[in-house]
Amino acid sequence: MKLSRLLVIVAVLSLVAVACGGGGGGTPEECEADEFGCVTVAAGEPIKIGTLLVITGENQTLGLDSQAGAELAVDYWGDNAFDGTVGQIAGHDIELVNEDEGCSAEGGTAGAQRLVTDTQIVAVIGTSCSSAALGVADKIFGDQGIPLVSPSNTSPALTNPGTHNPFYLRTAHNDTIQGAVVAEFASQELGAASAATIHDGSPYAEGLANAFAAAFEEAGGTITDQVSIQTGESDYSSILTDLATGGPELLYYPIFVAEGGLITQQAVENGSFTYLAGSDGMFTPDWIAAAGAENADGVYISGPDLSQLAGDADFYENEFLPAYNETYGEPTSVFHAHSFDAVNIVLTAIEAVAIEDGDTLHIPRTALKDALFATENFPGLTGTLSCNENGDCQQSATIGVVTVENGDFSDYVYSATKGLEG
Amino acid sequence: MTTSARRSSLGIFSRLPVRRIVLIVLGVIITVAAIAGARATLATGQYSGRVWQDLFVQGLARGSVYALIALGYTLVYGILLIINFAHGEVFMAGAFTTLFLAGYLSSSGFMASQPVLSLLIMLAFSALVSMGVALLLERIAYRPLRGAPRLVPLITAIGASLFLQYTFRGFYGEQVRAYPNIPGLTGDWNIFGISIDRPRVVVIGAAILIWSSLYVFIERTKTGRAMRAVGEDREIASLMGIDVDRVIVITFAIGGALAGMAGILFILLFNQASFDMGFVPGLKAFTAAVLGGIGSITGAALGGLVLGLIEAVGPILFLSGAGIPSVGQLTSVVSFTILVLVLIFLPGGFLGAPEEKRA
Amino acid sequence: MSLLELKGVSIRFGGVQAVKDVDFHADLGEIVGVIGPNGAGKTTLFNIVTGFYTPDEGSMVFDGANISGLKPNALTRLGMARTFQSVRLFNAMTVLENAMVGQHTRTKTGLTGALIKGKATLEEEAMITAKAQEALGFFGQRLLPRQNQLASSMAYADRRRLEIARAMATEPKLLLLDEPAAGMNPAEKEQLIEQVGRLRDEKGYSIVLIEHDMPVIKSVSDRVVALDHGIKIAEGTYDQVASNQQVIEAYLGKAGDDARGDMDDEVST
Amino acid sequence: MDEVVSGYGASEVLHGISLTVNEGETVCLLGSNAAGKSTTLRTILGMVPTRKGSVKLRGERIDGLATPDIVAKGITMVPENRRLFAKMTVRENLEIGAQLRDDRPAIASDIESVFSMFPRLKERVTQKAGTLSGGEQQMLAIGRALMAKPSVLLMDEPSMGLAPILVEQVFETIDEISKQGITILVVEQNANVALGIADRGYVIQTGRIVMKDSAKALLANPELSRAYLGELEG
Amino acid sequence: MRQPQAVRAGLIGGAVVLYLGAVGMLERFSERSIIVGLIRFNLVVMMAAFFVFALFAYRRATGEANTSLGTGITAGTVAGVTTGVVVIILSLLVDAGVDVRSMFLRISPAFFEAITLGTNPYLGLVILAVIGAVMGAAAGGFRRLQPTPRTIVITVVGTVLLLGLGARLFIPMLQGLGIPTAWLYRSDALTILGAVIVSVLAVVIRLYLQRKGGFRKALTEVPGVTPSNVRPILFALGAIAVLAAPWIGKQFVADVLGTVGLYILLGLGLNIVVGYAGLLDLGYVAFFAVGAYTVALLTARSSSMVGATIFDLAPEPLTNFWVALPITLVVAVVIGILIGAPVLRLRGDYLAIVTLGFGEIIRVLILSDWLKPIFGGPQGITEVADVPAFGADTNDPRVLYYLIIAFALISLFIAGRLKNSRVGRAWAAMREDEDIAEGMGVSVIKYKLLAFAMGAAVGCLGGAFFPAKLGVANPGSFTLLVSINVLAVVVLGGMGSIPGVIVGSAILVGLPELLREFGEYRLHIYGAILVMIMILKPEGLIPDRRRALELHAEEPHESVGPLTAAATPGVQ
Repeated sequence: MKLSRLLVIVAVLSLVAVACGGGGGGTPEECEADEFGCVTVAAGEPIKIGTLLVITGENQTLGLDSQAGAELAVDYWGDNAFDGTVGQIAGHDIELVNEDEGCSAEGGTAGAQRLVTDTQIVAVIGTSCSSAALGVADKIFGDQGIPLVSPSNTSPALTNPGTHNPFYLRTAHNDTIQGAVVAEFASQELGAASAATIHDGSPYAEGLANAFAAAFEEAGGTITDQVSIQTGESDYSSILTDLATGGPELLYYPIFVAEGGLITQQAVENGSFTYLAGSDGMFTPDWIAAAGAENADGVYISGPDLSQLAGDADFYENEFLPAYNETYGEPTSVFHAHSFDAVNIVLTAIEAVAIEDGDTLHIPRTALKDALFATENFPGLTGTLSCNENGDCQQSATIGVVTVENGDFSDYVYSATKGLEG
Repeated sequence: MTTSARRSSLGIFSRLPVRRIVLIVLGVIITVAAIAGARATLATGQYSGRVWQDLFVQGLARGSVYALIALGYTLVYGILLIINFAHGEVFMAGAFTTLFLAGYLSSSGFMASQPVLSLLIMLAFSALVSMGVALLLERIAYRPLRGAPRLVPLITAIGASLFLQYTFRGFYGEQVRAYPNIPGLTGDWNIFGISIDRPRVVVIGAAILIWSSLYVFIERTKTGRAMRAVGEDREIASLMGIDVDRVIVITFAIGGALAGMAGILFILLFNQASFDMGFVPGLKAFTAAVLGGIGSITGAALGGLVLGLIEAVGPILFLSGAGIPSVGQLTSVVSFTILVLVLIFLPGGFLGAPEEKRA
Repeated sequence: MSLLELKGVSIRFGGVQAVKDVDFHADLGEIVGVIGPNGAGKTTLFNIVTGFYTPDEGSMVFDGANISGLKPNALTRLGMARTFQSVRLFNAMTVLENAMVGQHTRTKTGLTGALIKGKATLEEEAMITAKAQEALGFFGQRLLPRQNQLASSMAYADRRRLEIARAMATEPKLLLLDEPAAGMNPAEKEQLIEQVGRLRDEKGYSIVLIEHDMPVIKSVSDRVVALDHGIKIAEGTYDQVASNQQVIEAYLGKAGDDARGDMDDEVST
Repeated sequence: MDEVVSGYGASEVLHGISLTVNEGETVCLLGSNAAGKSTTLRTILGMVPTRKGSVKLRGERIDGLATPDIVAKGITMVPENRRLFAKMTVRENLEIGAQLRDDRPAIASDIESVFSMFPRLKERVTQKAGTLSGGEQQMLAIGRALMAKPSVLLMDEPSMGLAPILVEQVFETIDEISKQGITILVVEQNANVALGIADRGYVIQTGRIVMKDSAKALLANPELSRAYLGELEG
Repeated sequence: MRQPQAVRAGLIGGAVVLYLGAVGMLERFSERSIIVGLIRFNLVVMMAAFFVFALFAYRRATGEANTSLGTGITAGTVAGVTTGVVVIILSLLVDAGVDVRSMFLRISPAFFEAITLGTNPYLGLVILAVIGAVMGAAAGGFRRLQPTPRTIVITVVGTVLLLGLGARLFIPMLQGLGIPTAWLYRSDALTILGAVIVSVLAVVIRLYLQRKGGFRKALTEVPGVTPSNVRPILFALGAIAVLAAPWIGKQFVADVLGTVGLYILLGLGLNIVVGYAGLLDLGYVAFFAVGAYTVALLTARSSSMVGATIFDLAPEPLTNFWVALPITLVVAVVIGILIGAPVLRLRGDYLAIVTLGFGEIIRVLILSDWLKPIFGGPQGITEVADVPAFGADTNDPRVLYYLIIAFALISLFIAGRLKNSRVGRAWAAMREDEDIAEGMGVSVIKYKLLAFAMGAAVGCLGGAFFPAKLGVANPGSFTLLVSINVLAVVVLGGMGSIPGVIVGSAILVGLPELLREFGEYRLHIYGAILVMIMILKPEGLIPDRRRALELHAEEPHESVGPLTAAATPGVQ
């Protein structure tokens, strides 16, 4: 029985392999002390950072842009040059592991669970959509002691003391700021006295609509109606007809591309609204295409004002953007800078807490989180970052408003910087 | 077991139509609630006649599109007794593909100089593309399954639906794309003193025209007669010398062409195309076809219009008075509730015969 | 004593008077033959009796109980069972399972029983199987050896037999057979005649059968009822009925009496 | 038709049937329920596939052809239970009978001749076929078949569900049609009437021909009475 | 050309390859290496297409062409040349400045690169033609191979593809077992050496088993295993594999298997409604949602729960999972009956659309602003408490996995018991012929409601674990696609078949999860597979014994019964 003998040999060999594979070296005290232990990066192995962004589906432009920002940050790290060489910490390459979050709670769960499978993941950059983070990805990573740093979540709920996960941070602004700026623009610049809002129920849209409504009423305006819509329908004309009965001057609908396009077009057709406004979910040429250029003309869109970056504008214009354009073409969203910053604060924190043990690197998880929350006056691309205990690292933000002219976004017609408190 | 024991085990329920009574009570409760809601809504005085009129026209317009798509379901169902679940994708295929033709017509300036002709060209092109997809579907997905249990073509149709959706996503991308505006189709027209949004007028008009042509075709031509004959009794139809396969192919072709034209009308209303644009209208049209009585051509038109009107008017009329927020979200709750009510009392929809037992 | 008693039963379908003012009765232990040309209303009468149709008029008493308005399942429970002109079996079930369904009203295992499968359930299941097999066994070696085959795979005559066996498994008092001899060859008919007799003699069923085959009717019936156009035109012994002029005309179509609505249609075919 | 074996699915219904119908003849095929009469007709028309044997029309094999092609060769059928297109009008039912023809004026005149044969139909020309009475439906079914201008007409139980007087009428009509030179094969249970108009007859039992003879001889044959009609006659 | 069938098959094959390119699959697949530096997935797919259509040409070919190598070579070459020529035309168009991409988005440089294997279109044509010819010849040769070499070829190709594609699954599994992987895998692809070693191993094992007459027989050679106890031993091995899977494959595997388990629960429930009782339910997701939301409402800590909003209680879970579960069952059964009751009289497609409607109604309601205070709107109910199990609260997917497996087993047991009981027979009778079933004494109304209720109960179990698994219940998880998925699981496995549900779930839910990296093509391929399986095997993969017999026995006599006659047109 030649064959069976071969089988036996194979079996023995694999047993030996199992026995040998189990061995390992000692661990430093810090790791023993850390509630979640350490990530141990063996010699020659990379330091793995996860990304959990929306990279497929109709909102993929948002996530791909952030992913590009993260990749550029890894490139820039260490050698301070966009040269295609991956940055290193203590001789270990930095590697990004990309997952998709599908812009939904479900997608966020699935993606997060795939990432936590890899125990080498040190920290995660994500998510793009607040719905993928809130109560889902933040919890899954938090339970494993993995910090989640979002470059584009803006929902206030994520950093509310009641709902904040201890391992969650973000370099994107909190939408209480954006809502306040849009309200200020509407009441002071446009002189609108009444407004209605539409949101699609996502934490992002709802948070923004509510923040706007609160600030608008505070500024003396009237909110005639606040409704939410079902995504996936085509005909919102009866909802708009209904809203129009309240007679609002401004219609604010901070939603995403597809529905944003339809509402724009049908609101123009309806003709009852003097001003239309949306926010960064629609701040992409895709939305103009979806709405039709004629309809989009004159609509106001808010978003982080990249021309007023509190950080190094010169670096952004002359180094970052050209590097971005070269590899990824025109930016499709406005969060690449936030993503660049997110990676940088993570890498800085890793550098700070990592314990070198010969060629092996130990990264204690809780210490890493604490280092991230201790980020103070970090000179980022989007401004000076200081993280508070709720995970908001943008203490103030500059939000700009653009309009659409001849099917293209105009320069900023309004811009304001506001702090998180008040 | 004694006779008396057997008899005693037969309660009063054996004879009383309890189920019917429950249903009638249910129907009455829902109807009363709807009326109360409508009264409350009207009592607020928030909605002027003008608003209702707008909603009505909006409903008619979307109902017209549903009706045309529903015709495709009904034609195929009438003949093969299968639900062509992929019909929404047939609709999408035409509308999405015509986008590129429209772009060309627009950029070449032809659309500006010949808007009506452009629209007709687009309708014809979209009809052709959809027809092609429908025929492929019939050939590849349905023909091998003739005579299989009914669930099998249903699953195939669902598979085909996904496959088509993602094929077009692969071809044209996942982004929503906007159609160029057709000159002359913005603004309102004044009809009988009522100003109506121009695209809606065109959509309603075109739908009526298309539906009537189909009706005449089915009722008056030899091929139409053959289609009806195959629908009633396939075997006897072949005995009359009718090539059943050919008639089925023609049916799919017509259904596809109608869906393609509906696609362009849909575009006139909503101006944008995407790979998943067919799913929701397809579902709605299917509902409309059942509501009107699946298998009936007039029923499809009626069902489409009624569904469109319910969707436009229903939520506001029945619900907003009850203080429910964002009634627009509840559109499908209202329409499906009405569908269930209709089917409880008219199991065959408005115009359909009750479904035959075991087809 | 009469087991089944119908008085003045009528039913219309649309514009068609399918059964009109029919009185009908079947006594305990009796075999009644129902004859009539195609479309005379025989099957409609069966459908009325077994609760598939609700008559527009008339009273129906079975085994001392008023049965008008009862559904078929209730009637089965009371002790009525039938077969169908065009054999209607549960084609995707085995022969044995078909017969086991017949036991449905005589057993009571519910959800809990089915799930827990306690002693009572097991006993009942064994009893169902035994009774079903007993019913199959009535036809000698025709059905029992094939009990695990699908019903649809059986030969035509066996499918007819299985239908009877399934009806027997309901433990009826009254068995209604709709053209049991259709499609059988002479030898099979002989067997059938003998079996119908045994059904009464051994099982004690009362039997009503619709049949076109006159020899069969002649050999088995105690009493014959002839229908034509939904109306009972004759009743009596086979010889009496067979010599009735109206019956002969109905069958052979010799013109004579006819004035009766030539527009009439017939629903059951 | 020669030694034809056919059936549905697993079950074989005809076990080798041979029968001949000569040009211009009226032949009747008798048999009890489920004997295979209808299957015979359906096999001729290709609705049931022929498994063995052959079906020939004027010496040309037609088994294996699709039904519409066989119909195009001049055979048509008046199906059992009429099976009209119930949701179509009387006129449409007649028109559809002429589906394979393109000569509009001739079709129109044929419709007229059907009406002259069945005046009742003319009164109801716009009525839906489903609303007709049984007799009218049978007339329409025959008329529909005639519209195809068949050379061979198959009739499946034309007397079914009809009152005696109507049965007489129907058979008179059949006789009339036969006199127009159309070859007729009629399947019947009602042997007396059928044999009354037929030239020859076959008796089929469980998928086999058990008797064949001229109509007169069959009528006189006591065997037939006993086997088929029972002793009702006596 | 003398072989029109071969040319035709080749043209179709070329069209298929171009299609795969035009929808972007080849480009996407080219990112995936099967063997490092040697074979990428796009090449595998193209070769497979050429091979399959060459085989197809043989199937269609008659006479001599059926055996000659020429047929395959012709078909393969035609396919390759077709692809190449079209690619050249496209590249010329692009060079001429025609904006192909404004319509066909994926006709990008990456498309050309993927389809020409990184060369230029002209060289690509040659390469494609050669590959086509080789694959065509291979197809012809393959047909002539003796069984043993054929087995070897299939084994090698299968092993390499499985291990190569499943790298992301197998690497953690191997590591979990403590087996070093560096020799086998490098950056998620097989090394050449690794591929050779595993191929040889696989062939050796396969041939060994074959010589022994199959796995079972081979097993009996092991000391202590006898033919009589081989079954229980196999069963035990299977059980160990199922239990050990999450420990070997880590969280990801547990997650995937847990999802498969959920779909087994849902499938078993729907199987009762559709497979046993014959009621076509397209809104089965309703029960999934009911289960999920009831558990979430009762065990969530978040502020959107009923207790906090309506009764003004502190944001604490009302109860724990194990108390919530029976309540959920009751709620689901009640809703099952409520949904079932109005539609009892509807049949077939009407039932389908109405149940679909109910599914949508429930989804929209939980999504709505109106009921947001209760159900939390689009974000749903978050912070659902963990399941207390084994003495601790846990959201460890492995524990949940075991719980789901346990409940799936219970449901398997229930489904099996029901099927072969008086109740199951009554359902089967009703499914076959409602009138006759009623005639046999089956109360159709009672048994229809019972089917809905049982289906709801089993389905809601799946739903109950869902929020426990995700930590959140939100409406995005309860779309029509879930209903369709479950129905596809049931039909694909074989209606009424219990093992079919397991296999269906594994194929339709498990496989796509494992191949998530091609996520954007998941539903695309899924759709194609549904169509293909339904056409090739309409009775399902593991058909219920009865159904299989029925489908193969063909329909018996088609007859219009006396009862249906009343509804048949032409009579009235």
